Amino acid sequence: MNDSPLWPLAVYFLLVLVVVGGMVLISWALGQRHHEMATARPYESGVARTGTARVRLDVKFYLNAVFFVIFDLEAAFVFAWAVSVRELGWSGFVEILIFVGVLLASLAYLWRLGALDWSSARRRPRR
Amino acid sequence: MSDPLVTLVFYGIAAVTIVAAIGVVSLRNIYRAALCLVLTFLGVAGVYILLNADFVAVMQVLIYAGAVTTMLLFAIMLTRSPGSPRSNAANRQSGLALFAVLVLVVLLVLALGTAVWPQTAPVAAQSSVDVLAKQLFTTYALPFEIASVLLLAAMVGAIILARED
Amino acid sequence: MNLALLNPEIALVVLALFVFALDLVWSNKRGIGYVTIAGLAGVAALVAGQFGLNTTSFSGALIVDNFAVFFNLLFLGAAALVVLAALQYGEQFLHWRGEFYGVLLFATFGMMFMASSGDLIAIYVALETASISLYVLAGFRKHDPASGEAALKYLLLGALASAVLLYGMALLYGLTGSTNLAAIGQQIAGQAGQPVTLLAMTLVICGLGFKVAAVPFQMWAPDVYQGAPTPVTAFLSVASKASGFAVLLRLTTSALGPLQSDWQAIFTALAVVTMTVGNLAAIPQHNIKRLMGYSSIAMAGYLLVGMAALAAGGAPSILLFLAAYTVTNLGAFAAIIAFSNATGSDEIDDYSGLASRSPLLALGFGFCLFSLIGIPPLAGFFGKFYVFAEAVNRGLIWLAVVALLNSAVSVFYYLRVVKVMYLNPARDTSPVNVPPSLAVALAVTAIGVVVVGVGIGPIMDTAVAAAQVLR
Amino acid sequence: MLTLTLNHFLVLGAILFCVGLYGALAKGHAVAVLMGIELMLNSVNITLVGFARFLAPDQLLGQVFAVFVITAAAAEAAVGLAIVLVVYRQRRTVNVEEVDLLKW
Repeated sequence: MNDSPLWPLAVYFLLVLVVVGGMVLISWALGQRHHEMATARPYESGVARTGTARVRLDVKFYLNAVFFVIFDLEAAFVFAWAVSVRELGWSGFVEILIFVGVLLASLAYLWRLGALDWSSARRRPRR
Repeated sequence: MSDPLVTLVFYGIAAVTIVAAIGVVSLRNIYRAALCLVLTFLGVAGVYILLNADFVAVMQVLIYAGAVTTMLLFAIMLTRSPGSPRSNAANRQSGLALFAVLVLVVLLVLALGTAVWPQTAPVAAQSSVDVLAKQLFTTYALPFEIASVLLLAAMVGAIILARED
Repeated sequence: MNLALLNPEIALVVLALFVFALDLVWSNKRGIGYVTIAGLAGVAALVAGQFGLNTTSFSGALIVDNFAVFFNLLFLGAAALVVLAALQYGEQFLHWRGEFYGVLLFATFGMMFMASSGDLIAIYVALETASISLYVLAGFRKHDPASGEAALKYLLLGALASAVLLYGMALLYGLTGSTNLAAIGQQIAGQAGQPVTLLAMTLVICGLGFKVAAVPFQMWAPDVYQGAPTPVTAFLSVASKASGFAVLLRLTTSALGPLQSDWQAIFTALAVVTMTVGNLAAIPQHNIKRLMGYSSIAMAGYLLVGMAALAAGGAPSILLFLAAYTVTNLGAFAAIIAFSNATGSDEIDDYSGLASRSPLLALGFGFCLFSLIGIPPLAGFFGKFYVFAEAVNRGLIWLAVVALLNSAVSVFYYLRVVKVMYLNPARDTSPVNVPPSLAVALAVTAIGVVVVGVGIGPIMDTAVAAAQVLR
Repeated sequence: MLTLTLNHFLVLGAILFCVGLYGALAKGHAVAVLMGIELMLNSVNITLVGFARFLAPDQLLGQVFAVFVITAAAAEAAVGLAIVLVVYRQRRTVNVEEVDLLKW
């Protein structure tokens, strides 16, 4: 265990709780409350909504989340390598090169597939 | 690990984690369940920090609390069925499931309660990223390279399945 | 660290990437299939070159020995035959073929490492690679609700099983302080008396029991077998099962060796239930793919008899059984694919009068069914014979008797299919055309069924050589 | 009680594993089942990292294992949720009990 004392962290944590809780409480106590027709609507002072909010999202959002996960993981591994790059030497370099190379190949594949194009116009119909 | 304050912090984090986990499996609304899952992930990251596992904690926050949760929320939004408030209801086998879990609890109490682990002398703490990176790129180079193919297969598979054509 | 030992696996990844690249630029999907088969043959040649090379590398994470070579050849052969069978699997059933072959190669890659890993972490990562690819393959027919359902059930239960497996692995690591199988084997003896050791072992066996579809972790198998595209079902029933047994064999002999009496009891119990449930549930089935699903559960049961009887030198019978079963089952599935291509049906009743509609197809399918029953001198007979004999040698005579009784039950449902094909009058008398690639696949496997049976001597020698490295 | 021991972390992991197992077995929504499985994987990671800290703090094998578990779990979730999307497109439902064209 690190020998640096933990109590400053605990104090900091408590302070955060107090400040945030205090802000919420004070605004709740001091603020005005009213219940009119427009209050419950989203964007009280904005544009009136058109249609339902429950439209179906494009699956591209999901695919982008997947790409984010995969490349996030890659970044984490590269970070681990970068921390001890000197000690790992050339063998470590070769290993990370293979790792990145495989994922680079997949990136190239995505690109060619058109999975990175946001508009559907340029996607190639494939069977 | 003898600092009572650390122990106190552990109990706090553990309590939050367990309560949030129970929320994941008991809340009626699946959005709220997913948000409880984020809280669980963050609590687990806190546990890792208490265990000196800083790199694992960073990965936990980056991958689990950040990316995986985003994916989960998108998937929930893309598959919502109209007008069903009890989106996270239990299935018909929940009684059976509870029984199975209780059996496991008994087994775990019996097993972990009596377990004697091979103890080694505690070693002075050091930054875990150094050691971990060395292990990752020397002893565990093989699984590391297999993991790149794992990620490739997962990404290609997800595209094949999810795209609409 | 010796990268040259990884040549086959590296070649396989390069092949997969090449297939994906080719798929983008070449519209001749059948051509891509041939390229895949040729590439698999090349990789198999590289693997075969490693025979007799018993060495470890990557700090013990990679084991290149005859055992690994045996299983890797089995996976590669199964993959090649599945690609061959998928070449002319109806155009209406399967789109995106280039990607299909690519993902199949990823699954094969994962399985190869499952058989040649000597480290818990490597085994887990390899198992996940194979599983994830198989989930995708099961759901490959995106416009068929049955395929999606199969993928969902396989995924949810598979992910649950790997979580259970992982908890067992974590406890094993805690008990021994190592993830290397050999090192675990040295340390675990000192922990043998603890309940937690038993729990860890049980969790690991449960997780892998799912992979091989052992009762009570079999509930996914019939649904997934029925819903998945038929070439994928074929691959699941042979390669996925074999990879599960490869890991089980490595784990039990090296890491859990000192606990032999404990896992022997577990495998005995699992074997009895698995055989019985699989065979009894197969009787009322009317869909051929579902029938094969229950049949594969029963086969897992026979293999578990082999695991229960696994003493020093007992593994060859399991390897022989796996080889015989792989050839036989792939042949049966080639016939099923050919039939559903022509008629669009997997119902057993529709097989009526197949003998007059396509004599060769009925003959080939019949051969495979007889081999599954275990009629001498076909491959299946020798598989069962050696496994049951091993059980008798180990004093598990009652287990062998149970297995024989189960075999007798299985005669009923296999012969029913044969009877439907040969004795029932055809409702539709139009001939069933078997496309050439499927005919080749069926011929290769049917010949294999006979050759394995007749030339059992040298094949047994190979199996003995492969199993020698265990312990 | 006031000294943190290995058992503290093992018990926390075991509790999370049981809660996750209940979620995976008892939930109807396919995504909820996956969330239960994620809980189980997290509990395994706590167990692994706990062992790494208390048994062999100089090797950190448990931490390496946990890193690979996180990697595989994320990949599994990516493919799993894609399968959920496919099933939703086919059926307009992701309730595992309503997905029963093939009998269980």
